Amino acid sequence: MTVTDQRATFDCRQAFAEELISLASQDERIVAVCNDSVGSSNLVGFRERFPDRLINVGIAEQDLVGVAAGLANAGKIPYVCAAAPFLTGRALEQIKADVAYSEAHVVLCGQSPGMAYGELGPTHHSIEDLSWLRAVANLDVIVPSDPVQTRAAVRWAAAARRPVYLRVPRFKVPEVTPPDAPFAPRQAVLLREGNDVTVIAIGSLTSRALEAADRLRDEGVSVRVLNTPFLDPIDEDAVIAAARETRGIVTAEEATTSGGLGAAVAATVVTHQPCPMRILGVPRVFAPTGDTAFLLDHFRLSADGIIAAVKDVLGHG
Amino acid sequence: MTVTDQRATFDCRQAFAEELISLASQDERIVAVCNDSVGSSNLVGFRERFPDRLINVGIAEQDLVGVAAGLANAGKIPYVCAAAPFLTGRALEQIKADVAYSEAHVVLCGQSPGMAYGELGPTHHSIEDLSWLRAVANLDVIVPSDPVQTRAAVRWAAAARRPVYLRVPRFKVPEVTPPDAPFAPRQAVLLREGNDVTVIAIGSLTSRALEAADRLRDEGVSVRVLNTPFLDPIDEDAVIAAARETRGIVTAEEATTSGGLGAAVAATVVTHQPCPMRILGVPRVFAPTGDTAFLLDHFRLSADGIIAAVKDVLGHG
Amino acid sequence: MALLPPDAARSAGYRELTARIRQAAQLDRDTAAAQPDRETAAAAELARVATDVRRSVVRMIDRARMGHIGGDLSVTDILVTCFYGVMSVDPENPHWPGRDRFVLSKGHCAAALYSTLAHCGFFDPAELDTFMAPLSALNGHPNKVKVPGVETNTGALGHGLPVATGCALAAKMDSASWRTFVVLGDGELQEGSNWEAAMAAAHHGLSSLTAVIDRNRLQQGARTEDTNALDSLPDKWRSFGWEVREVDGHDHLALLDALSGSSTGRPVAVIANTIKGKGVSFMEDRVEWHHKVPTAEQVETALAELAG
Amino acid sequence: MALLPPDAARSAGYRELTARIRQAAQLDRDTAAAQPDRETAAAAELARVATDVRRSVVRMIDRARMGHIGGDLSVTDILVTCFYGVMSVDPENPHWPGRDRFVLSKGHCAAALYSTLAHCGFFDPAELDTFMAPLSALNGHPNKVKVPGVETNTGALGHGLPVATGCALAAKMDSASWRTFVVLGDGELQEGSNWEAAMAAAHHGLSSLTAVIDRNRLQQGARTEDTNALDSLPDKWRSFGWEVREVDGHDHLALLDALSGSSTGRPVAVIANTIKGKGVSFMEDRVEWHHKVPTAEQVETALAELAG
Ligand SMILES: Cc1ncc(C[n+]2csc(CCOP(=O)(O)OP(=O)(O)O)c2C)c(N)n1
Ligand SMILES: Cc1ncc(C[n+]2csc(CCOP(=O)(O)OP(=O)(O)O)c2C)c(N)n1
Ligand SMILES: [Mg+2]
Ligand SMILES: [Mg+2]
Repeated sequence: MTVTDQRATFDCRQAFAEELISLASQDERIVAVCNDSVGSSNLVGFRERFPDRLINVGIAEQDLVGVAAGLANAGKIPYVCAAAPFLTGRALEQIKADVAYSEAHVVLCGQSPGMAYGELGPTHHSIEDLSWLRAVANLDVIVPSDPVQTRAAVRWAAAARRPVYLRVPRFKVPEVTPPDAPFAPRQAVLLREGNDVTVIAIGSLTSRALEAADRLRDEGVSVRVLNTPFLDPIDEDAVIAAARETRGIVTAEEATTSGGLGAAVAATVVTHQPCPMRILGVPRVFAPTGDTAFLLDHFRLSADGIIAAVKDVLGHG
Repeated sequence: MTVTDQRATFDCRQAFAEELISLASQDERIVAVCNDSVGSSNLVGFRERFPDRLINVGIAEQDLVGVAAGLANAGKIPYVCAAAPFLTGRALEQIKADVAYSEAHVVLCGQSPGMAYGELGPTHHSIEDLSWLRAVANLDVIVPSDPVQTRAAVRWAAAARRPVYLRVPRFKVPEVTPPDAPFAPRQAVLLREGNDVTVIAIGSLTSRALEAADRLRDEGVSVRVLNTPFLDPIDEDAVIAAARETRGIVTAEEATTSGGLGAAVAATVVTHQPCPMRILGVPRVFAPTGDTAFLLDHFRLSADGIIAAVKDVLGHG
Repeated sequence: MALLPPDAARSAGYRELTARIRQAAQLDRDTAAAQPDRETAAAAELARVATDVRRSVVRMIDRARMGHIGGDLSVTDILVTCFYGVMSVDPENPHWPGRDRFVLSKGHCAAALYSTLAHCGFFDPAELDTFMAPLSALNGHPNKVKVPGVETNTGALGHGLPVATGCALAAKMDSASWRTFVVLGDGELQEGSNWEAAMAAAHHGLSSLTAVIDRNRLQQGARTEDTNALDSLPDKWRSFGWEVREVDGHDHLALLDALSGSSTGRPVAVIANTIKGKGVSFMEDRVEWHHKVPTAEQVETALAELAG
Repeated sequence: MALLPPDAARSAGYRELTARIRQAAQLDRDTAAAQPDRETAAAAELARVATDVRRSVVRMIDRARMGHIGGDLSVTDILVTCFYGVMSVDPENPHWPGRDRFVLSKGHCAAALYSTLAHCGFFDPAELDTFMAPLSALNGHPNKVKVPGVETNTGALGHGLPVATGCALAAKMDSASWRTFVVLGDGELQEGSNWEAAMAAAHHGLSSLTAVIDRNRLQQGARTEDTNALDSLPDKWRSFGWEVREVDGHDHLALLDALSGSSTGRPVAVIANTIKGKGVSFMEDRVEWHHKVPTAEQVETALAELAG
């Protein structure tokens, strides 16, 4: 049994919904916009409190994002709540043109991202979203790791006055964020000190990275664990310091590796401080059938996988 | 005046159309599918030769890609010809589900990619396409640099029996491909020998990389120039050899840097052979108004920009 | 993970049964009058298959503890009528080029599709036990790469009609006689991709294309008319250039008629009025059964109701 | 690269002229009868502005050697009637929250929009000379970040109606009286995103939303009816729950009437029958003038034709 199994874990949609309701009760500009996703985005409570501020456009993602941009034009602060694969895959050009390029203050909330919809298969997996959205200019990308970061992200986005994409985790995760952790663009969270190797992890992989670090400490390997709730803009200084001060970096994310965390860190490293890396994520294949936990293990996105990568980067593969 | 200015340059849509017509005359399964883009995809000649094999679905990109998948299901080999920003941005989920995940033999031809539609602005720029499509599993991504590679790509894709994305350059480029160059997945093209620094370039940047290398040779810097018409799957061996045998790598592409050539090379390098790099491409901003040549220079995607990056990576910045 | 192999014994049974149903259901072409007795016989056979499929759906969802039971039960009669009463397919040769194409655009109802395909002999029904289990070919949404009889991967709504339009276009280009069938959810029609394809299919005169709308008036979270109203649906399809037929989507004979070829040279939209959760009293027309999972007791009740 | 500043002198003239036009055009509410003389005066003023705008378009495209002249000339009367005859906007205060919203969904006709906005005083007409020049605020497609009077960035077709729907929804939520206008190309209606928004706008009863369709029957490469037929367009909009008005899109008085508020509580679709290239004889209704650039001689002829 792993360490994380023993701790309480959370579906972050609850923290998301609570924080949104709390914000909405203070700021009447806040509205929720969804695509027949009231239940799956956990918006039932929001609807009860603010029936007139929940807009359901039906199963129509292009309209969903366009409508949100229009609401923003008229002074609302829309939180678009839709399953991440459809929000990002189906409305990408609307995200680019109506939101990012138009500088609309729209908060795009990708619900159930990564492989949270495990058995529902690749059409329902949102593993490409980080690569897709990091390519869009003028859009911040936030990947919370637990309820604390989810709340902070919801709050931060309301005041951001700019386009934001926010992954809202559904796959249950334990609390990982220390009480005094920063939550801001370009600010990594240091979760473990260490000087042999640095593991940088986001989302569901953060707790797994911590478990890996704890187990490796018992083996005498000192692992620094960093977490970057802001994937974009990322904390380049923390990455460069890790490259300089430890012997290698392992990144871990529940996403394709082509353009997400691993790619962001690799680009920073080769530009400023080359060092060995291992990039963990979903390889370029469509996942087989299985639940989220099964798929994460299948792709070695586990403490074991991270431990193997750390040893590999140290050359004791 | 730069070296490239003195050579004949080509709009590759012509080579594309000629090759497609030649293939279609040999294989009646080949059809073209477009979205009110007969002229902009240079398909007038195709329509004259094969009026019944040119399908225009109107201005409807989701339908465009879905229809192509259906045609492939029934044994056709569809070449989808549409402006790259709309093909990739508007139909991304169709590309993922109907083509890549369904393993449909559809050739997605992104016309006028990069900033070819310069003055028409960011809605018409397709600089995100490489990041967007590299994130999709089971899809080859080809970025030809000149008419020779464009023809080879069109031919290769017909026999590929798998999903392919192919950028069809409109911005005029000179011939760069040597007569005996390979054209296959995982095969880089060596354009210049060199051992100080390696420049890896694709598309419109390839000729600019050659010009930079030639000018640097005069300054005593020996630059290896590689070109990878297959961005995915890329030639990892050539990248690793470059990282080992030269003192650094500069990548250059007419695309956002978050998940394209630079990201692919950086990931390979940090995993196998860390070395200093400079990643040239379009930064994460929406381009200002200007024609293609202006914008390329604006973003330092020029021989001058490459020369500066090479010197920078060598530490004589 | 490999492609499932066909079930030869079952597919022989399928050939025999479909032949019987079609013969029974056939109109007397000379008199253009129906033959009531034989029709009744066809309806009875189709009803038997539909009951088998519904029972299979309940068992699959019970075992997997996941699924979309309401839509499975509403679409079953449509699926069964298509495969047993109308279409030309060969379960032993699922890629036969001359086959009719069937696309389940509302891919979340994979359990009903898999049950139908297994019943026809596209693969061994024993495989249904693996629904959504690790490494199973039977994913929560249909994957053509793994499952014979599936023509394109669906699950994201709004993909089926464009792909079916492409199939029908190919048939027309080749002057082939095979037809294309696509089944859409009603809530799914809120996706604009459908209207793109509807317009293009009409423009190209794709009379071999039939779209069946599973008009159960419910979507995931509420009634369609309370979410984003679809009425008047026949007018929408007609204004997009389609021939429209409205039918009771649980009446096999009415479906058989409605699924006959186009009489106008235009593509045909069959608006099949259905009941979500059809056949299980406590699920019928109740939004929560979109994807609720029945308790052991509810499963027993459901199977009992579906027995007779 | 900075946001363009308003042109105070012009915007004063705009206020004066729009007041005159509206007064002249006003129906006698008591008798509900039109006042022919005053209407003619309004029409004459609008025609004058439209001519100015058309001439400006020709000059801009001549200078830039790029553009979409056919659609610019077909949409001009719609733009001018909206800005001068119908909408409440303040060129000196383009973000005034109570303004009417105007979205040019067919963003490729930016030259006509920029010319109209400059004419109103949203910015100095001298700026029009920079159309598509390096670092100009006046990109080939409208950028709201740079150009006052632009509400959302368009250029990719099929974006305007969803955004306009969002604007109108916000107005309704706030019980505000401002209206939202969106102008669509007819070929553009092949994009499914429009039908998603059309359905939702009707469902939400957005009576403050008016969509004007520039029905010039041509798209980029051919006639709409030869590419992907749109007829019967009124039926399509009606079946999606809209109030439909059909009008001559070059008749300013008819447009003024058609652009009045909804009489049914439903959103209003104004199908404006237009001629692509309107006003320049050799361009009218010819597909090649979608984005062909006139020669120096053709420019001269065009300006001469547009003088009278
Ligand atoms: C593009 C997309 N958006 C959202 C969903 C989530 N979803 C799955 S089923 C469903 C409701 C479908 O309703 P309907 O089409 O009426 O199907 P049925 O009633 O037959 O189940 C929704 C919204 C999806 N699968 N795809
Ligand atoms: C999504 C998208 N697809 C394709 C294009 C290319 N395009 C620009 S204008 C045009 C034709 C538009 O026709 P229509 O809407 O009738 O406009 P108009 O006739 O008024 O010029 C096309 C296909 C585009 N801008 N956006
Ligand atoms: Mg339904
Ligand atoms: Mg038109």
